[in-house]
Amino acid sequence: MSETTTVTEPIVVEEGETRPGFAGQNVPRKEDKRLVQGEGVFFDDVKRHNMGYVHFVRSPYAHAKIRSVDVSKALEHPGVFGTMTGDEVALLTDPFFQISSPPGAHLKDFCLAVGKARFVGEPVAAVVASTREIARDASELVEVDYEPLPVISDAREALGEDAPVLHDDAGTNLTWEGVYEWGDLDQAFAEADRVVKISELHFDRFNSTPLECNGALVEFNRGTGQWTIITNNQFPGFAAIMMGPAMRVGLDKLRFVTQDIGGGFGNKITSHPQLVACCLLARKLKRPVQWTEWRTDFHLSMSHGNERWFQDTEVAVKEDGTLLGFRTTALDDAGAWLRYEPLGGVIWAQVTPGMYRWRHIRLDFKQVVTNKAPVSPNRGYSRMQHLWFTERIIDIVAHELGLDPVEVRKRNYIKAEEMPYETPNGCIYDSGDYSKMLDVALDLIGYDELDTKRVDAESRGKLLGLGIGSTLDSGTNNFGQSRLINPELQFSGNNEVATVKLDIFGEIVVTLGTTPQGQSHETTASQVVADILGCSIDDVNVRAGHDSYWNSHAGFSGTYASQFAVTGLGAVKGATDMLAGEMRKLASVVLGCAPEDIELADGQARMKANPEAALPFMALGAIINANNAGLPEDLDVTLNCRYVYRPPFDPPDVERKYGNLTLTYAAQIHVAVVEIDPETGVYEVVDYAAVDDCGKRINPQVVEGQVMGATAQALGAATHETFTYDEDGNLLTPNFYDYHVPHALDMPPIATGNIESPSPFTSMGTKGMGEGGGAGIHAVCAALQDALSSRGKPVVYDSCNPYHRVWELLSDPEASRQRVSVEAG
Amino acid sequence: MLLSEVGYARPATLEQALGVLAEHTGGRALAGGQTLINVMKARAASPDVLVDLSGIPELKGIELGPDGTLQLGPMTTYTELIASPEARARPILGEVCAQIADVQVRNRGTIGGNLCSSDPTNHLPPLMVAIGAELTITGADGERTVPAEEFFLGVYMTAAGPGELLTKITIPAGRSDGFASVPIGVDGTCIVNAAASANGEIRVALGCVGAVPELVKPASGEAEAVREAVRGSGIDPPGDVHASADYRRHLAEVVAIRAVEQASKRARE
Amino acid sequence: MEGNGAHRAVETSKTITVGVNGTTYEREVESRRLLVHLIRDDLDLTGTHVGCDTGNCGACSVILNGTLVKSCMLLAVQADGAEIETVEGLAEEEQLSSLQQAFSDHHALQCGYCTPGMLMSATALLRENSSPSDEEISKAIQGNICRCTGYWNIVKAIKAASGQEVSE
Amino acid sequence: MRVAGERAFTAPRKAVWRVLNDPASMAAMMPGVESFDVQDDRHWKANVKIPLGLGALGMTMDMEKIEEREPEFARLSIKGNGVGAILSMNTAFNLSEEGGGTKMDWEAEVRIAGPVGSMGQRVLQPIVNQQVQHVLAALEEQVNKAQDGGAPVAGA
Repeated sequence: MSETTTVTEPIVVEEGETRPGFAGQNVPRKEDKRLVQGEGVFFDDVKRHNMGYVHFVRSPYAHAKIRSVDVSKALEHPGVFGTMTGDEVALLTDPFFQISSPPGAHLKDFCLAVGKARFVGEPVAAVVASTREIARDASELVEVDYEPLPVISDAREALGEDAPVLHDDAGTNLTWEGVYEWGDLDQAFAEADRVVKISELHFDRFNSTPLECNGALVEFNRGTGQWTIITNNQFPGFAAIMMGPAMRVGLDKLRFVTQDIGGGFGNKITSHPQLVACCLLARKLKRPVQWTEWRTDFHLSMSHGNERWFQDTEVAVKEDGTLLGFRTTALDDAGAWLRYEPLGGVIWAQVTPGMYRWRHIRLDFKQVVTNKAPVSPNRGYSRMQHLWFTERIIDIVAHELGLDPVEVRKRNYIKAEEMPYETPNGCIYDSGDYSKMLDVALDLIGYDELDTKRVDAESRGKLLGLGIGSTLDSGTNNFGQSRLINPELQFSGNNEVATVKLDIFGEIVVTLGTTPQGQSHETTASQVVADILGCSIDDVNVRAGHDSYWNSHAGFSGTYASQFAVTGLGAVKGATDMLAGEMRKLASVVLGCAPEDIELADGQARMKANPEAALPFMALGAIINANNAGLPEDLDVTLNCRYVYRPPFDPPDVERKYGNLTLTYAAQIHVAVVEIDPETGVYEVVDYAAVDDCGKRINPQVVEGQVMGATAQALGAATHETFTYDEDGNLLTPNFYDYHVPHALDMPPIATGNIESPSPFTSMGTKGMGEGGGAGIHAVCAALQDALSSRGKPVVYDSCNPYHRVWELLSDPEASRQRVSVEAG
Repeated sequence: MLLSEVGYARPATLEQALGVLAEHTGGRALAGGQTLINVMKARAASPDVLVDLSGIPELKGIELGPDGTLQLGPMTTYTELIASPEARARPILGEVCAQIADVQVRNRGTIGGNLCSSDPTNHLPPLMVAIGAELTITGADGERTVPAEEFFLGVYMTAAGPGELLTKITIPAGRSDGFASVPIGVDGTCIVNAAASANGEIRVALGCVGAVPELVKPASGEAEAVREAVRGSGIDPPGDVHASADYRRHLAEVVAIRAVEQASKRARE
Repeated sequence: MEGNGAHRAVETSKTITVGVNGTTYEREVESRRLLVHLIRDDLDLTGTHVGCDTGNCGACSVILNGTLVKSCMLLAVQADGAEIETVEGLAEEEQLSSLQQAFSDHHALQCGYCTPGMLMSATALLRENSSPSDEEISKAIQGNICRCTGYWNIVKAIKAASGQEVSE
Repeated sequence: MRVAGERAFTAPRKAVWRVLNDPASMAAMMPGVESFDVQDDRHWKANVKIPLGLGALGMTMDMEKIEEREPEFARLSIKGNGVGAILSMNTAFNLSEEGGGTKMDWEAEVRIAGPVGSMGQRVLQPIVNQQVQHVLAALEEQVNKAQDGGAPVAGA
C-alpha cells in the first residue's frame, strides 16, 4: 500500500501569488463524473452518418522496394468505398517539413510509403469500407509487389561501410550529429585522481503505451474546403504546422477537436502522417472517415522512445569521489523517419549535468536511421536517457572505487544554497534541495535497517539490493533550442493560451488551448480561477478538451513537456486577472467608485468599504452582454479575456550551444529495493520510495497521481518493456503478449514523499511535473547491481533488465566487467 | 482485432456438434475462445466455421468417482474448477488454474480449450501429462481414449483431429503433485513451466520448451536425479525475446526440481 | 435465457437479442463481429473501451449473465439472449454508485480510459467479496491494465467502496 | 530463423537425388499441398494449406531452384504468400555417399512475417521446427518408396 510523507517548505509568497483558497487543496476532479459513467467522449466514440472505416495496408518487410501496388481487387470488394496509395499521395501532397539540418533535412517523408517501405508496419496503402471488418478484408486484397532489401536492425550497424542506406535523398544513415562541449575537459582529466572508463551503456527502446491507441474521425467540408479532425493528437499546434504545408492548405483549413484522450505520454504527438491520409481520403471519397489504430499497429509503427547507446565514456573523478566531468558519444536510434527528431539531439541538454556539480562535459551526439518504427517523444523525452546515463555513471564510479553511492551523490549534488544554479551549458535550475530529498527517500525506505534486510533475504536464499535514481523533470521548453539542431529554424520561446469570460447569466467559462490526457486541467484551472475571482470552483465551467474554433490556442498549444502548471495555469491566471480587472472596472462605474475600491468575493463585486454595495457576477455579465445602453463610451470592458502566457526566454547562443532551455526543474529521487533469486535471475521489486519536488502544488492529489503513474511506467521499462527487433527487422514484442506492462500484482508497495521548493520564475511558484519516472528506471538498475555485487560485481549496462539479462549477469559477471576499467588520472 | 468472415453454429448435443464438424472440414470447435478468438483477431488462423460447444450439457461438469478418479467435462471453466469441492480431490488442478491469466479469462476459458489449443506456454498440457490424465476423444466413428502424453501433437494441434472433439478428461486419484513456473510478471505468460507428480513413480512434464510438453521420469525425487533426467531428455528449447535456448534449458531444470520438491513434500505429508 | 436457443445451423450472420443494463436490443450481426463492437458501434454504448487486440487489457470488461468477461474475446452471437451490464448501468440516474464515487474520491483515474473496465471488475469482485484485502483486490483487477495511476489508488478506492478503512 | 541437420539414408545418392528433384515427390513432401504446378525444370508453384490446429494457413508458394550440382548439391528459394503470413525460405542440401547409403546435410533459413508474427515467437518457432520435421519425415518416406522400402538408418 502507498503512504505519504510531506515536508513542507515555507512557501515564499511573492508578487502575483494566488490567495490561499482552492489552490493547494485536493478538490475533487471535474473530469471524473463523466469518466466514471463511461460518458467521456474519446475519438472512437464519435460517429457520423455514412462514415467509412480506414484500414491501412502495412509493410510486412522492414526494408523493401515497392515495385507496384494493385488495389483493383480491393476496389471490387463489396462494401469498399475507396483506396489511397503512395503514388497518389506523392501527387497530392508535399513531403513533411523536416526539422533537421542536412543531411536529415533531405528526407522525403509522406503519409504513405512512396517507392520504398522502411519498417515493418509502415502504412503502404489505405482502404476505406462500410465496416471495420470489410476494410480489413479488402486490405488483404491489395496486392503489393515488394523487393526485400538488406535491413539495419541495430543502430551500431547503420554507419558500417557496407550498410544499406535507408534514404537515398540523405545519402547516409547518419542524419544528424552535433558536438557539445562545455568547460575544460583536458583540465578536468588532468586534475582527476581516477579515470573511470565505460565502453558501452545501452538505453532500451520502449514507450509508455497509452491504453487508447491513435485515431481520428475526419470530415471534409467541400464548401469551405475545411477539414474537421476529431482526434487524440496531443500537440495540435505541431500537427498543424506539419500537415498544412504538406497538404498545401492554410492552417485554418485544419480544425482540430479533442475531448477526452486515453493517455498520451508524448506518444500521440506524431500521428500527423495518418491524419493526412485520413484528410485525403475524406476529400477523395466525399464522406467522413474514421481511423482506429489497433494495439499491434501501434506497437509496430508508432512512437517508440529513443534507443540510445553511450559509447567510450570517460569520467574524471577525485579520490574522494568528487566528479569533475565526463566525455561520451551518444548514438541515438531514430527509427526509419524523423517525425519529431532530431529534437531529441538537443532536448537532453536541458539536464546536461543531471543533478550534479561537474562543470566539464563533452557529448558527441550521433543520430542514425534504422529499419524500425520512428521514434517520438515519450514521457521523459530524451532527458530520461541522459539522466539514466548520468545516474549509471554515479553508481558505476561508486561500485568501482568502493565508495557509497549515497555519499557520492551527496558530495556531488548541486546544493540548495546554490539555487538558482547555472549549469555548464547555461540552463538555470530554479530551485530544489536534492540532498534533503534523498534523506526523505532513504528514511521512507528504512535505509538504516538495510543490513538486517539483506541478512533476512539471504536466509530466504535471495540477494537483496538497494538502488537510487535521481532525476530532473525539466518543464516548459524554450523552443529556441531547436536552433542548436538547425540554425535556420525560426522557433523560440513558448506560449499557451487561455480565455476566461463572464457570461450573460454570470457563468464563468474557461477555454484552454491544451489537450489533457488525464492531467486534470479542468480541475486545476478552476482552482486558480476561483481563487482569483473569489467564487467557488463549481461556478467555474472549464470546457473539456480543445477546439481550434475556440480560438484559444497558439503555435505551441498542446499538452506535452511538463508545462501545464506553468504555461497553462500561467495563461489561466493571466486571463483571469484581466477579467477580474474588467469586473472591478465595470463595478466601479456602476457603483460610482474607483476600481481599487472594489473587491471580488462570494460571487460578487462589492465595495470594500461598504460590502452592502455589491453587484452579483450575474449583474455584471448581464450589463455587458445584454443591457449596455448608457455605459461610458470609453469603458473598455468585454468580460471575455484572452491571455497568451509567454515564459521569459531568450534564444540560446547557437555557437556556444549555450542558454536557458527550460524554465523549471522539478526533481525526483526514487529508491528501489529488489530481491533476486540467484538460481533463476528472476527478481522482484519488494520496496519502493518516491520523493518529488515540483514547487507549489495546486492539487497535491493530482501531483501524487502523476508520481505514482510515472513510477509504474518506470518499473515496467526497467523490468520487461522493450521493443526488441530480430535481424530481419521484425518486432518481437508487437503487442501485450510479449510486451509486458505492469499489472496490479506487479506493483510493489510505494511510499511517496515530497518537499516544496517554489519556482522563483513562475507566476505561482509551480513547476511542470509528471515526467519524473526515469528515476525509477535507474533505481531498479542500481538495486540490481547492488544485489549482484556479491556475485562477481557485474555491471548493469542496460536500462531494461528482464530476467534473462539478470541471469546473464549472474552466470558471466566478467562479460559485463569487461566494459569498465579504472585508470590513474 | 477484426475477424475474417466465419460461420457460427451452437449445437445442443454432441451428436449435432460432430455433425456440423463433419459437414465443414474447415470447421473448428469453439470452447471458451480465450485463445482461439485472439488467434482469429490476428487472422493468424481463420476457420470457416466455429462450432460453439457452450450449449452442450454433457461436455460440462465435474464428477468424483468412489476410487478418487475425477472426470472433467472439457467445457468446465477454470473458475468452475477452482470453486469445485470435487476437484479438490486433486488439489493441484485448482491451484494451477488459479494462476492462469486473470479473472475474466478464468471465467470464460475452459479446461478442454486450454488442452486443445495446445499453446506451448499453456499451464494445463504439462500438468495433465505429469499427473497421467487420460483424454477421451469422440468422432464420427466413436470414442477413443489416449494418455495425455500422446494427446499433444504440436502447436495448436492435438490428437483430437478434424471432425473430432475432446469429450472427457479423466484424472487418476492422487494428491502429491507440484507445479512451478517462471512467468513474465505475476500470473503472466510462462517463460517455462513444469508440473510434477510423485504418486508412485515420479513424473515431470516440462512446458514451453518445445511444441508439446516433454515428459521426463527421474529415477528419484532428489534434485540431482531430476536435473539429470531433464538434461537427458534432449529438449531443444526455442530461444525468444524472453529467454535464450540455454536460459530456458537452465530454467527447465530449476522449475522441474521445484515442482518435484513440492510434489515430494506432499507425498511425505 | 438461451435466446434463439441451440441448433446446428451454420450462420454467417444472425439476428440476436441482448439485454444491456435492463434494455432489450435486437440486432442483426455478422457472426464474426466481436461483442465489444456490438456494444460500442451497434448499440452506441461507448463507455466500454478497446485498449488492445490480444485480450490482455480488460478495458472492454463487461458483466455477462453475472460473470465478468472481456467483450473482445467473445462473439456478439455468443451473447444471444444474454443479460449484459456495462459501465453505463452503474449509476442510478445521475447518482454515482459508491464505487464510482470512491474512484473519484481517491483519484483512481486519470485519463479514464481503463476506468469502465476497472469498475466492472471491481463490481464483480465486491459482489463476491464484501471486504476484500489489498491482495484480493489486486488479483481481481489483474486483467485490467491501467497506464496512468500505478494501480494503488484504484486498490484504495475499491477498498474504500467496500466500507473498509484506507490510509491516505 | 535458421534450422539445420543431418540425415542418413540407406538409398544410394542417385536415388535420393532423384526424389529431391522430382516435382511429384516434392509435392508429396510439402505440408497440406492442394495443387502443385511445374512451370519449368527450375520453377514450381504450389498452393498449400499449412495445417495449424486452429485453422489452416493458406499460402501460395513459389519455388525456384537457384543452384544445382548433380548429384550432390542444390539450393532452393521458396517464397510463400498468404493472408496470415509471408514466408521466405532459402534451403540447401548436400548429398554425400556414405557406406552404401547417402548422408544429407541440410540447412534452411526461414523468415516469417505478417499477422501470424504477432502471435509471438513462442508459437512461430515450434511451428517452423515441426513443419521441417514433417518435410524430412515425408522425404524419408519418398526415398524409401523410390528404392522399395530400404529401412532408413536412424537420422541425427
